[in-house]
Amino acid sequence: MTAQRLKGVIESILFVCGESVSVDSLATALDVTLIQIEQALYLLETEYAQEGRGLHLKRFANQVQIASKADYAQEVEQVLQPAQHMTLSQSALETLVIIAYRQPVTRQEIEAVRGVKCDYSIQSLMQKDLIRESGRKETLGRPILYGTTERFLSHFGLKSLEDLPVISKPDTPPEPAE
Amino acid sequence: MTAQRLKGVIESILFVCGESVSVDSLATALDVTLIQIEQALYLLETEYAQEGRGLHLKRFANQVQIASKADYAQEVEQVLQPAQHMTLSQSALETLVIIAYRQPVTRQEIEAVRGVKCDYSIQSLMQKDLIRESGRKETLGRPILYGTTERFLSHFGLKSLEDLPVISKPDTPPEPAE
Amino acid sequence: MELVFELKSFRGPLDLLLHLIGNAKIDIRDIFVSEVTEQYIRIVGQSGIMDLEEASGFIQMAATLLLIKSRSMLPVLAVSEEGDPEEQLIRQLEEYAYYQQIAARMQGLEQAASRMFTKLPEEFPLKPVTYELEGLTLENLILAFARLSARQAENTGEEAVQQALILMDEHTVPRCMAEILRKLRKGSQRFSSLLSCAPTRSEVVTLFLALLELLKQGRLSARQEENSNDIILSRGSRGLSEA
Repeated sequence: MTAQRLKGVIESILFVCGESVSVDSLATALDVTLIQIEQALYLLETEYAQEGRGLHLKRFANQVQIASKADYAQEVEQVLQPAQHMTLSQSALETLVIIAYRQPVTRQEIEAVRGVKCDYSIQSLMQKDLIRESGRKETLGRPILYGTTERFLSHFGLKSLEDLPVISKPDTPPEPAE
Repeated sequence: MTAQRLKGVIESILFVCGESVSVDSLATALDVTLIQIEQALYLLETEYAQEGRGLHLKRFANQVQIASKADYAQEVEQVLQPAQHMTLSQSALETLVIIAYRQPVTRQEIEAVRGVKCDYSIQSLMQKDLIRESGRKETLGRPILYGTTERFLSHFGLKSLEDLPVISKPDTPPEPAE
Repeated sequence: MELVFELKSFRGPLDLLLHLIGNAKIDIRDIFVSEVTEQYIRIVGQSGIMDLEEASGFIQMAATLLLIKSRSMLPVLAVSEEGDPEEQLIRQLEEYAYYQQIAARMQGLEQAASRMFTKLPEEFPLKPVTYELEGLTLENLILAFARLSARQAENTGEEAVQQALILMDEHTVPRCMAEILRKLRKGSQRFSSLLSCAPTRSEVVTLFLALLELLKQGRLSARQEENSNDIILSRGSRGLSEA
């Protein structure tokens, strides 16, 4: 058996096996020397280290096993568990805008601007990790204050909230109806 | 992503998945074009064809899967006892061939060719996911039409139905007895 | 010739016939000028007891072969509508032989494919599902802001006008009643045409109250084609003299 063929055969065996195989059993079954096996494994390991390969040769004790390359775990995960796509409703988007520009802000204050109840939008934005509770307002009832999250910044590619585009605000924001 | 990295990533994914993966889902999950995926698969396929590699890229329908190289089956079997693929009985094979070449086809049409009842073969082929119901024939009784599955292609190592062996056909097929 | 055939080893009568044709090394088209059909009838006759369901196909074929044989001994009969049974059987045999050949090739492919082993999926630890938001861009954010601002400006504007009008107390019910009757002298009017070009909420409400009062008094009639359509007003039964 040529060194090349031996390398191919070993790859074949390790692939089908899935689990680890002892170097000795490879040498015995294929009727070659341990040195030949070691040489083939060395070649295989070197090849696997290249960028264009997605496999990795695991060596431990006298055992050898093929595994996937750790560097590509993220991409593997993208295929096995693709990100769920979702869109924001117009009302959630409006609520998010108010929170982004006025944070920290209470639900009542948001509702005063939008003129409608915002419980559902707030809940939905919380679920999507775009906003979070940032404290309590020290007024009657100590209402929850909302602010944006890190994910909000990263989603829009913003370094900080100061990078939010400046929009001319309406002159007089209405007071919340409390 | 470089073409090399894409190739490595795909190898990693196919290794982890074990089962076949659709080309589309690779393109979607990795956010690259189908052409980039095809190029990477072509490179992988070419590399696998070398003696020093023990793997084989199975392509069928829109699917892709890594398998061990057929040339090295004997050595693999020396070390491991891999689960043998089921092989089909002669009757089932005849029924399957008629379905493959004449699809979509009804049970009555198959029986007209074979000259025997085919209920049992059809049932068994359905169970093995080699054939599927592909609709109803718009004739009296609306009989079920059968066609082959992606698994059929994989089972015979075919890329597509166009790869079915060609033999010069007799002039006129017999009419089904209805 | 002491060949013993086990019918069970054949996949139906066509398979047996093709087997005999193969043994006799003849072309399918020569089946009726050979010994094959007699052989077939003899084999089926000697086979003894077997599963009736399996046997019926073989026996039916034997009957067909006998029919064809007897026809050949008689003077030529008119060809029936179903066509020549001899020609039909030959065609069927050829078709079946064709698929048998393919099946043999496919068996080769099946064996080759079975030499390629696949592996089970790896156990791969997965993180919780991530959500990717679509259509959420800075542009959309700014648009939402603009929409919000526009709506706010509208609301505050309306309130301001309303306040001013209330102060002036321009719209009272009696005044509006007089105004409606005056306009109706020219003929039927739409409710909307009675309103000023920028009606405030109080104007609309007062005018509508006036309208209801006039209707109650029977001094005008109103109709509306459909919900939310404009109301059309015309002079009522008591006329306009009193106005």
